[in-house]
Amino acid sequence: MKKILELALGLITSVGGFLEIGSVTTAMQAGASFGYQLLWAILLGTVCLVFLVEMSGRLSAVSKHTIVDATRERFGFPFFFFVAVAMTIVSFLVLVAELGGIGLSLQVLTGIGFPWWAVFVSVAVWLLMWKGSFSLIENGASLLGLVTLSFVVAAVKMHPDWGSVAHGLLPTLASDNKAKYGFVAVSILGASISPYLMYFYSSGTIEDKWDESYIPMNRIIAGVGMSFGGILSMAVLVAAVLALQPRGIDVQKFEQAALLMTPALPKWGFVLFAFAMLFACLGAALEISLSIAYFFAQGFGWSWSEDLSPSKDARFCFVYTLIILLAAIPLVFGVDPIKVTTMSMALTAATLPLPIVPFLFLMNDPIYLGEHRNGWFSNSVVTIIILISFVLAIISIPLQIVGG
Amino acid sequence: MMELNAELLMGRKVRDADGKNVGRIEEFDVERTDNACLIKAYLIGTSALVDRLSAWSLIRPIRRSLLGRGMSIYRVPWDQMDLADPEHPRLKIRGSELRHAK
Amino acid sequence: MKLVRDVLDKKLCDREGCPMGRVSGLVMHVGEHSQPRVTHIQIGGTTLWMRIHPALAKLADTLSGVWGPKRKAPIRIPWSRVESVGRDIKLDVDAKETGAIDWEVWLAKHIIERIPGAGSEEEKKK
Amino acid sequence: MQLKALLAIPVLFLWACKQPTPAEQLDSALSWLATAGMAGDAWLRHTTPDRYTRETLELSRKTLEQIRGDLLKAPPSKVDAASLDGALTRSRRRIAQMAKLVEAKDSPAFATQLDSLRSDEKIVKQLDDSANAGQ
Repeated sequence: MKKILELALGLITSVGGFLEIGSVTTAMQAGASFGYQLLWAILLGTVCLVFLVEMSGRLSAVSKHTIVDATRERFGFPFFFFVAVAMTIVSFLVLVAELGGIGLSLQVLTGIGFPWWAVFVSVAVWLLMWKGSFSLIENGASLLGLVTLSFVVAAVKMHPDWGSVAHGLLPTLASDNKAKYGFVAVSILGASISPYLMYFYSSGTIEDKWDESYIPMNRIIAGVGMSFGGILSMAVLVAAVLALQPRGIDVQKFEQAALLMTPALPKWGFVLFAFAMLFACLGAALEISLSIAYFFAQGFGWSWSEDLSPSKDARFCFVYTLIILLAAIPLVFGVDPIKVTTMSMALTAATLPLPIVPFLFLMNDPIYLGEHRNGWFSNSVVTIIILISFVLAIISIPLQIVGG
Repeated sequence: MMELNAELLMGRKVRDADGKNVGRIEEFDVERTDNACLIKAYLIGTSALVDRLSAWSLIRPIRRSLLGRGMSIYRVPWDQMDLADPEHPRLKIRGSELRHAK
Repeated sequence: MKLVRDVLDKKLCDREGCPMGRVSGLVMHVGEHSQPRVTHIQIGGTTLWMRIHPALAKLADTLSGVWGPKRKAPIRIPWSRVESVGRDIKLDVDAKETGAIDWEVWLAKHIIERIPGAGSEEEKKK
Repeated sequence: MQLKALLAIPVLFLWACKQPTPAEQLDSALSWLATAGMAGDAWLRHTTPDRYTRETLELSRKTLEQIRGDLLKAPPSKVDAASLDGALTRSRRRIAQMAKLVEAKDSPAFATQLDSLRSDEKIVKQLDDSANAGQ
């Protein structure tokens, strides 16, 4: 009975916590510029994420080590440090984007510009982490995040052409504007396969004290939960195809994005969009700041847990306090969060091999996983994901220059 | 008596008595006694690295299908290694006298 | 047992189970004719940066003199204090006395506990 | 090696902030005209707050102004620069007018302006189409 409840909660968490500013803006840009054509990128990204998340959970449940613990132990300090530098830069940019997303949502709701909100937002996020417990952050934020389900309602209400939707799930090449098409595809993959999510999930497995008996549950949460999350992303894309593409609107600013649901849900569309973005970005901001703190604490062997009082894990709390305050600075100066998002998605894609390659080794380690090691199928999948990540890493920066 | 840092020794190139390159030190085979940790042997070569990463179950099938032969792994007992110059570890024996560990 | 795979970079816990960093370095004694042995575990700071580049170690050394708890020599724990080598390495020491959690204590005292709601020791006593 | 590659990233990003081509500018102008139209529609249906509508119209106006300036300096080939400039100037004024009408909560007048904005948008669209057809 307890497990069923945990399962339900886990599913809600992965659905409610799936969308963030990166996945929403990239999906909207894709829909507004290329119709249903780029649905396959979301599908591919989601499938990769499902496997990676399942493995993160399995590794931690069986070995009681998080990915970061295991990476440091197996690959040594120099490699860990290199990954840490890259992940910190990327995660910091994503955090700026998410805090900015909260600010922008408040801006369209109240009319007060997001730079004015920046300090308030970052203090509020910090306060939630300072006082809140892990389950409050994980479940509370995701429950609110369920507002994002309204994207599905909006998409369905506009009666998409299901044939074209199905056709879009198959990869095709763009007929014109190839550079931009490629860039948006890479950004979508960068937004879907987010390393911070794997670090967060793996740490959550330890925070929630999972063991081997949770392996089936982990599989369902990763598989079903993340798939539903992917459907949310697809719904955003579909809604953008129907609401923005015919009008010729290309999403460059949040003000344009805010109109997404007004044709489908005349009465509530605008407010729902603002709240959906507010909660989605809030959840993501919490997860990212925690992930960065987890990353350092685990990598250097400090004590860490969101459930401890701050004086018991001072270094852990210091890391997230510092990073949240720093992230507010560019926003106060009015740096456009949408631009930061686009840049951070490309950077995520460019650094993707760093967090993913160690996976192949860790998931085959008999000392950590014993009989729960990857089989040939999972190994083939990881190998394919690694290949994809290298392709993304190589093409993302040139594409940013040509098509971004 | 000389004090060394094992983690810095790791990855150093080793030459044999004739000055020929044998590979890098990747791992240390140790034995725990009651209150000491004795180094039995130095493991040298690519396979030692695989050993260190605990990646045999991943690498073995690939190696079998691609290479069809073993990669070098040398096990140098402690008394055959000369660490007088830690920057340039040397074997006291010839490369041809080395024993493969696996 | 393998030194790099099973010991280096493993998490260290004191006798109360308090995390005290990871194994940053391993000091070994090499004699002309005696069997070499690992004598100490080193923790943190300079030892760690040394593994990437000596210049970084020097930089870390300089910086630590400017800010934070002052400490000169790297922390060394004799191997005889190693209780067990498993998932983590358990040591028969008190984390606070070794100096391994100096930074933790320093940050808690100077920054974290000055922020309201940190749940400091004094609050607990009340 | 990898470290150098990492250092190259910020440099590349700076390089990435390149100037858009005139054709892209024209697309962008259309996108912002449509944004103003869509925001106007939503406001007429009482679904968006006044402040947001005003800010969005203002943002559209500013962006269009900037695009118009850029297009004057480097007009897209095979486009009647005079009529493009005319349409952009007119719509920019209309959007400014609309923002004022939001403040006055004058829906009927707003609707008239919105209709005229739509016809200006059509002109720009036709110019864009003819430019694309000519290529």
